[in-house]
Amino acid sequence: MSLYTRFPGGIHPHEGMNGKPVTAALPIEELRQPARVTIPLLQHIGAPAKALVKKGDSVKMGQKIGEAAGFVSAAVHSSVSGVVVDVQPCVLANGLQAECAIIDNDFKDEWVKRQPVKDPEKLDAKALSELAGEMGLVGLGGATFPYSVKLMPPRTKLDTLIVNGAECEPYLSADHQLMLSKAKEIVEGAKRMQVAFGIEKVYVGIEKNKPDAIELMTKLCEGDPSFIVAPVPVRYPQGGEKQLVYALTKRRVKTGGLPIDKGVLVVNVGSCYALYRAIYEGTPLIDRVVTVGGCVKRPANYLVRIGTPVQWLLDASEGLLPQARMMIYGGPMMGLAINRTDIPVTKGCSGITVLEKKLMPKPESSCIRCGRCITVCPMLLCPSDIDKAMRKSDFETAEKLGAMNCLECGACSWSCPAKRSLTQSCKTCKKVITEKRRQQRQREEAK
Amino acid sequence: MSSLLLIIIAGVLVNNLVMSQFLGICPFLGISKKTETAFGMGMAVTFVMVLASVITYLIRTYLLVPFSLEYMQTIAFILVIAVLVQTVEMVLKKVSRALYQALGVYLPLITTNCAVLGVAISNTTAVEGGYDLLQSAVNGLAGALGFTLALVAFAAIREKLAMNDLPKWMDGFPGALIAAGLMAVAFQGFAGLI
Amino acid sequence: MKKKKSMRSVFLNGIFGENPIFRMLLGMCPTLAVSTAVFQGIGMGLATTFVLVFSNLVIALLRNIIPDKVRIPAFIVVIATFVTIVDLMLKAFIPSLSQSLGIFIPLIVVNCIIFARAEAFASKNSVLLSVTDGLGMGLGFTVSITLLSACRELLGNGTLLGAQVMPETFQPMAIALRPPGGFIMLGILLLIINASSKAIVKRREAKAKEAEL
Amino acid sequence: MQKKLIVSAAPYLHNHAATTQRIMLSVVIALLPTAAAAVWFFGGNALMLIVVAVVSAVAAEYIWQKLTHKPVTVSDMSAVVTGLLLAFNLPANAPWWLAAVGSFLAIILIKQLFGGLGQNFMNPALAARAILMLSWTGLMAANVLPHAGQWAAPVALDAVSVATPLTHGATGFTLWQLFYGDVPGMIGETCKITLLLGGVFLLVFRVIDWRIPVSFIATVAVAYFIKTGTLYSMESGAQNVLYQLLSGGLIIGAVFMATDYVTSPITGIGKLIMGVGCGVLLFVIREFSSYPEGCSFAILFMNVLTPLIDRFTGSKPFGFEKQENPAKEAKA
Repeated sequence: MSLYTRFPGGIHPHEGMNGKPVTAALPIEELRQPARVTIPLLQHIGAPAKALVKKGDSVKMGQKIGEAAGFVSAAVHSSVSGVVVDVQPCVLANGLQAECAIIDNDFKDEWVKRQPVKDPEKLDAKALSELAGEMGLVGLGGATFPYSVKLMPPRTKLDTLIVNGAECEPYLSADHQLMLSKAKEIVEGAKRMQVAFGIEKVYVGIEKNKPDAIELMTKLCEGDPSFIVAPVPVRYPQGGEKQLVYALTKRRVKTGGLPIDKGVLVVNVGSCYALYRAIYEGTPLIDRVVTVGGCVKRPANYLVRIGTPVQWLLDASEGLLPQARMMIYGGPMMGLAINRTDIPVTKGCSGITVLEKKLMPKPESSCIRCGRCITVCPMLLCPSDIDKAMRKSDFETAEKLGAMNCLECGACSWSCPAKRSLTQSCKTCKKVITEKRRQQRQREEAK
Repeated sequence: MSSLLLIIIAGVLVNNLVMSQFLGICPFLGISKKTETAFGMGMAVTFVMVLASVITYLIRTYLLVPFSLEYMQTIAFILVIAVLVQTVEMVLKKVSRALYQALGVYLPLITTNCAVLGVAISNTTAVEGGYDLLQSAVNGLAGALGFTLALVAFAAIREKLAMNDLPKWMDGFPGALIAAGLMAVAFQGFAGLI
Repeated sequence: MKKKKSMRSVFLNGIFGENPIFRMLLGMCPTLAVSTAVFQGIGMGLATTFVLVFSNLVIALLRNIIPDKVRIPAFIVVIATFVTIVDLMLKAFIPSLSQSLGIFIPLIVVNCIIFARAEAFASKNSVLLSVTDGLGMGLGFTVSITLLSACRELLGNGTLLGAQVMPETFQPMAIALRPPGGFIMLGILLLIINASSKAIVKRREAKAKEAEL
Repeated sequence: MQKKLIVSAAPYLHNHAATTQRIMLSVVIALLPTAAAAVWFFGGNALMLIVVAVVSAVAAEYIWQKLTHKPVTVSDMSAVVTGLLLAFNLPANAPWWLAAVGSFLAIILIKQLFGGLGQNFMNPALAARAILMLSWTGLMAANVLPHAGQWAAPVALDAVSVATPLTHGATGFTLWQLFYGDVPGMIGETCKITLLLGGVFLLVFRVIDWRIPVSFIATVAVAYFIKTGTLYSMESGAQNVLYQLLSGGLIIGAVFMATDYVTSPITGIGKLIMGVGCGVLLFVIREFSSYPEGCSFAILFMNVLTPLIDRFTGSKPFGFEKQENPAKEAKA
């Protein structure tokens, strides 16, 4: 019996070799720097940053090389010191090209002048948001939503802050290990937000499969009655914003809405830590923890400079095992399969997961309407119907069925006995419907 | 009272107009692609069928029989129904805008819906000497409800079939007819219920 | 651009091109209801043909007299008159058929074929052509309904026109005579006709292509 | 080395323990004890019917898919399930061709014509059985006394005419006999022990949902309790309830037929509606119709209504609020 509310749906995915039980026990090691980093100017949701450097410029570590371009956008900083080789489009994990700054490392690690905040206790929401923008902070849970927008003074009063340490994605242990090594800093970062927004209650949501992290956090929060460490049940996607908010506060985030509408701010532990460093050290976001798990010789949790190519991580892990068949940028449920290793690690990359042959997808067959996808959908959708509508290009029906609410968590595809790619269908529907809405808005504006 | 209940059960399930009497097949096949329209059609038919049952009863009892014009029944009934549909349309337009918008488009199609004339005629032949006024009205209502049930269920099935990948030559009417046949199999379970 | 219609093409159109049952799906109610025996099928077909021919005749005759506004009630009256004639004649001369066709004789009034031909053809064409059209459509209807009833009678009773056709060991499939059988049998016939006509069109196209090459 | 890496769409983990084939296989396993019971009670002819029905169902699927140039999917075992269920719904003295015709109807007319597995809107075995029943009512009458353990019926088949437990006025079967299966009936519906065993197996392995069988059986129980309990006494009411629950095809229907994924509602509430609807219809048909047993027709009728039920029981997305303004949402 858990103290916390059970969110609807959810699954318990099985892992292959070197899954969470293995990676969770691996302390963070700082990865050797690569000789060259490729730093994409688009590492967040929104508009790509505008380049501030050009070929031949020498840059220092932490120097801003890309400036936020627009409201929803984030700054980008150099993760090494050295010389800009070029600014050119490179392929990213999603297979699309984006402008990247390629920097040759001089291994001097010369910092740009960093300026800690003078009066951290007095930071208000506006200052926090400005600082986050300056430091290139984005949500590190995977959504990479710019924090300059997320931390803006809200229209509604916030009363709850949730520090998201659930880390429900299989294989990944980056947040887990970060909590173990930087617990104090995470709590400090959270406190700054608590003060800035005048929040009464702070929950630290951690899945029960991380007892050491729960223990450590509980100890740290003992003195502060407003901080509650909440061990939540292990169920994917427990770490989804809406799911965690519901589990801890019983508030249902409105469809198409954000937790903020319900007075809740959800922040990933990694982001808390990044915020702490931005405040107390003046350090921008130039590195992150990445789990390399699955079918590699030596799984590990690395502290990686942004822009390091995937190959560098694999080399550090002594390469793939012979039965490796699929490499995933991120976790196996929501990540992206990649087949090239020159792709750089970005702010949103929480892991590199390599899956073995035996986990490979089987061919799809007809839907037998077993209803498993409906039982597991955390958003209470009917993925099989959305899938059927998508296959008939009937996006109107898909929209009526609520396709836009899909979290893309992958629970439906995971559970489908006919192995249909339901999640992918929902994603396609979302894309098409978004595009349609955009066009309609444009038409209306044209009028 | 129980005889009325029997008429209702018979009309809706046992002698379902569409599924066992083959009346109203044209709208059944034609207006069953969307559940909403099917329901609208069903409601419009219900409205007209009850009225038609009552009025044809009155016409027959107070006009045709006294003047021994029974052989004119077909002509009289079809004219009455045609006029009735027109009148209903006009009255609805005047009285209730909302109802007119909901049912209006279906009304003109009802004139040639043989279920209405079929029920009107069967009111006169169902029992020796025909149903009385109340029985006729109830029979009209039951028949129409049965028609609506079959039509709406069929429309939902066809919506489902539209999402399937049927063999090419099953598209459209062949598939619809075979589906209707299987539906009729299910309705056969009520045979002899009364 | 009005094409001149030959009587032959108008006649054949009713049987093949716009066959009321298999092509236009008109008059489904009587088709399904009475096609349990070939005798009934033919009876229904001929009765409908009679009404079709005469209503087409009268409507074509009156087509320039009837004002447009009241044409629908006028058509109904004309059709209903002939239906009443058929009804009374059957009752007098073939009471057994009248009994078995029952309610579907008066319901010829609302048979969409007749109304559709009156509206679409007879009110726009000459008397002779209209009569030919009525004959063609009626025959098309009769042939189709006879075909359907032959299938149903054969499967459901093992007989044709009442004569035992199937071998003694054949166990008749009674469902063919029941409502579900009607729907399914018509569906299957339609399916076969659709599939084969598509195949024919395909072959013709292929031949035409070959000829081009 | 990188060439052999596969790229596909997320998620990359799948529940390989759940496949269509495994689901069907577990249904077959759940049905096997009943098949054994059928052979035990009804002898060689029952075995012959089961074999013919299964073989012709698989053959029909194979031939159809070959003829229409579709991928052959007989290995998913769904045709086996259909064949077994159809055989279970035949009387012990049915001729072999009845099983074959039934299987062909089930697979081709009811399933494949509508697109194959998962796309038919009626339970193939049940609809085929209903068609057989409407076509050859005499041959489908279950009037053979069980002859436990004997290969052939001790009495010439056509000489036997017995009342099934549901024929009006028939008594003389104890509850134990009904439960154990020593009563006349369709070959697969008499032995309630094995059927319930199969049902428990399916429930435990989460192949079927509890909602349909429970609500179905409960509705029938309540209906009969009210009927006999008010007419006579509570005691006779309870006894009659048990008698009715164990008679006819209720158990096989509730456990194996009404729970067919393809033809039952997909949502939880829909499943409850389906169960209650089946129960009410079964009661009505048993009590008032000319057929002694109404389980198949009750389920078929609910199959017809299933798309409608699905439409009206579709759940609202998590966090859906009524006053939501879609135009506003689109702007956000």
